[in-house]
Amino acid sequence: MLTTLKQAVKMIDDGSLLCFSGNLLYRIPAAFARELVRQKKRDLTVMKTAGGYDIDLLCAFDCVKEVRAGFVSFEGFGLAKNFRRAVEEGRVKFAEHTCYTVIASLRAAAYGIPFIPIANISKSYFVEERGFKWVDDPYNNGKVLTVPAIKPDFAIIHAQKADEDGNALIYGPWFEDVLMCRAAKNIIITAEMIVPKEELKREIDAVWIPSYKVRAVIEIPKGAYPGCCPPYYDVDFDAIKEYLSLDKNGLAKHVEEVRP
Amino acid sequence: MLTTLKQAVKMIDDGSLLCFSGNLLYRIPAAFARELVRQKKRDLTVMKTAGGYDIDLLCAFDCVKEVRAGFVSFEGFGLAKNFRRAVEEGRVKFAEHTCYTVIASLRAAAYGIPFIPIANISKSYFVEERGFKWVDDPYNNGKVLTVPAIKPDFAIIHAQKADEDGNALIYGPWFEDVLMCRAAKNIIITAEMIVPKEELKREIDAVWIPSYKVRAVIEIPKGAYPGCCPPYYDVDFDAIKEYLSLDKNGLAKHVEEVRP
Amino acid sequence: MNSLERANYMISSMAKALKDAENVFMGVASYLPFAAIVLAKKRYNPDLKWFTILGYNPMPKHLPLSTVHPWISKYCEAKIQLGEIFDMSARGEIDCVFLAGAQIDEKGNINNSHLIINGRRIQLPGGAGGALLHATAKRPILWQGKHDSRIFVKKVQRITAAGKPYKVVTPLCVFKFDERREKLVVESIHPWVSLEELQKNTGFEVNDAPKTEKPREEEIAIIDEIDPHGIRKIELE
Amino acid sequence: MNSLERANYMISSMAKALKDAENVFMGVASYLPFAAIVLAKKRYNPDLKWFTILGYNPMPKHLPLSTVHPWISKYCEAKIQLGEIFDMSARGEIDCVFLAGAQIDEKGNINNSHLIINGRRIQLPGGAGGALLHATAKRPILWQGKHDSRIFVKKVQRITAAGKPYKVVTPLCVFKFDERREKLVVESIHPWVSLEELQKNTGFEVNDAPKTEKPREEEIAIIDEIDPHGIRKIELE
Repeated sequence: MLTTLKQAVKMIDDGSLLCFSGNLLYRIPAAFARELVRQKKRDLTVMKTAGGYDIDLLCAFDCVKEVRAGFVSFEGFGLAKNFRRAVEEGRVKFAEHTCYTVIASLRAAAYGIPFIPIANISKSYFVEERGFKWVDDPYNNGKVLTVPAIKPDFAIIHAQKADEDGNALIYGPWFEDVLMCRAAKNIIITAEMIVPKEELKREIDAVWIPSYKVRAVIEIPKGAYPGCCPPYYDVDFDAIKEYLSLDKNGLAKHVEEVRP
Repeated sequence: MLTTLKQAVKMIDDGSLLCFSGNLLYRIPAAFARELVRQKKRDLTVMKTAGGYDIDLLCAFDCVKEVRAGFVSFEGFGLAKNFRRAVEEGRVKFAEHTCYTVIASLRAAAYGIPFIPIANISKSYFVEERGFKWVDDPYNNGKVLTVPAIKPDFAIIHAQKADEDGNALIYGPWFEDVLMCRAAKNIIITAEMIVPKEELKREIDAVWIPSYKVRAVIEIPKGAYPGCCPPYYDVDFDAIKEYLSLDKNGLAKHVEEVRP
Repeated sequence: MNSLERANYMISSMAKALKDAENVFMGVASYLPFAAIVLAKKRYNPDLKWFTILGYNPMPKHLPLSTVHPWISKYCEAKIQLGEIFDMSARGEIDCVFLAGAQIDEKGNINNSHLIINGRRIQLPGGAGGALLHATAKRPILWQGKHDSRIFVKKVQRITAAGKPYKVVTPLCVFKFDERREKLVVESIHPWVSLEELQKNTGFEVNDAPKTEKPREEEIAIIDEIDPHGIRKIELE
Repeated sequence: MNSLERANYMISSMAKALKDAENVFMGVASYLPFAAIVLAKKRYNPDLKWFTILGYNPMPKHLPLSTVHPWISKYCEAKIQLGEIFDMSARGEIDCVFLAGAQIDEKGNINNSHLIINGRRIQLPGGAGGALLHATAKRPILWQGKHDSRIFVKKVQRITAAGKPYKVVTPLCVFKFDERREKLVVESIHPWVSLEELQKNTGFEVNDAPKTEKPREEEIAIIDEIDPHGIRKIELE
């Protein structure tokens, strides 16, 4: 199961539906996203509650045909300009969700059920655009809004630690990572460090990703750079600012030079 | 929030719907159950995937009017004879579920939705008895079975550690404990040890019960006895065997003498 | 044939049924499945992934007195919640699951709920997760440590769990499910059992079948290693 | 009045809105709410429970450059997933939530999705969790670091999130929601702003109102302590 980043990214077919770990600039699979760009993947759909560098980069290189998300931004550092431009120019479809409906769709997929009721968000414009439907509540005679299950082809998770089979440990917030692993057909783990099984077991209470659907495990120190992966490193704020200033040539250089 | 077992049990009104932590003889709120008996609570409904000593004891003393569960037993040690007798004599209604539908009902309550679709278990006799209903899948035109939300009044959790506000840590398997805390209106924590906040924070990755709905926190070393609470103590197999041999007088002595 | 030897036949038969399984789940009160999974991992299917209600892929040293014994979770490779295992099955990700039946009928239905005898209700412990797992796992394996005509019946009084069992393993025989006739048929009869005896103890018609293969010495050695004190006998006595 | 001083007025107003809240949630890119919650806990509501996407009840030393900065999770008292916070709101357990709006209209609707200007789509970052939170939290508090008539409009072009805001805090005023008329009304006007100026910068009709109370010295001391480098200015510049 232990493999190289190059080999792992080769598993991703054009047109796949991917979910990425983390949130904004937090524990994102950044190295994996750069390799997706280098391998010129096309027509990907990326689903995430709140994307940043990962989604923006893929939009800059036309790897993505659709983004399903609640939020794509660099927070205080500025807008996700490559995402923005790609959407405005019609090269990428932004299928807007609220973070909540991304989660609800993943839950339905994780539970093996075709849809799940949600709290009433019916006045939001995207409810109609996404085609979310009402059903009769069979117990209380009211109407309830629902979202359909969305099953990712791959969950791409950057974790702090994993063993060689792909059992993986996350310190700190999970965001939707454990949920997307349950929902996905396949999992790829990039980890700050691969540790012996016995060592991982000593921290069992943080090991919530079992290896059974993990198709590849890759040790990538600083795999979330320029994002953070606590407790090992913080966001590289200067690198983010620099990234946001890059033009097309600069971006091409960025994905080649920032390794892995 | 820190209080005594006696005061905490006083919060429970007759007729309440309770969920208990753990599974069979594992991390059960046994001391809490004994105090429910001592305070002669009546008409409780208890919901759990798999109950053992906790449910059996409450059935022995007519504290319970209804048990919603998938399984009630002492596993290899024998049948839950007091539960069994109470059901057979009609003193307790056993509203049989499968463990899965207990979980699904708690999920719906946790998500604030009135019902949730489930996988097809339609041939099981209790589907009709429980009144589980079908709905039309609005996305794929099939029929889907559902269960309604069930919202416990109290989740009673025996945890390894808690701070004085009731933030609580569980080592090892959660069973449905975190889910029932999300679903419940109120939470009571009994913990093997109350530790300073700073100490609990150092183990943040195992602290999944925030204090905000916790109405009482009680330090009860051996609070799961005669069940287990790893890593501190194993099941007391001899005490379980003895419990299962007790007649009415023996049981009365048991709840008085086993403290807390 | 003493109960330990009969248990070994059952365990060996159950282990062989796991030969090409990817993911297996075992619930509470499952001593024979526990031993069978360990045996399968050591002898037939080293890549078998083992799901328990205490966690993923335990490597326990011994068969515990309880299959929710704390030491199982200590030896696990990852955490997973019980509800998430049901979800796996609902998603079609569980190959084999071991389910016990207080009553098992010709159609493969299980009753773990209650019996009505002379109008009186006899309460059983309940079917635990069986209803979902039997209906959704790819190859449910049923087992029962006792085999008589009150347990193996033409039709269960209550259906706690319905599904198509891949195998049904008992101290007398191994059944498989005949898809065409939609009923259990005998796949093998244990060597100490005659067809007549099997029929006498079974509430539906049984067919003759080859003798069950004897567990090899090395299988028995593995079983004895995981269960040196013979806890597995509990289920047959 | 420089941007730091204007930020302090906003923070103080937001903190006062939390006086009787039990549970408050704050999302990403929320510098002013972050400072307001710290201020409220220190001065108005010590029992306030603070939910963030990184965990429960942080006690951070400083306002971070990102409201998903790792150090927030380090100071939390318990873990909780983002989805579970939405569930809390759906269950009616969230009192106050802070929501930003790129466009906010008279009815309290928010647009964070996109603008159509001369037929051209201007993509915004999206509404994050706002749709659910605005619709289900008991008292959503909206804020916006800029106040002009392109932001405060009669009717948003797209409704990203709808709900009844408890307050809307801006660098010019504080709105509250008038339940009877189902629209925003001005509750207080910041002292450096005239009614005329407020009207000029607002795309719907505004009313006169008392001056916003000046933040006390001790409030400013608390705000300066949590944000010594003035990160809070970002939102107003």
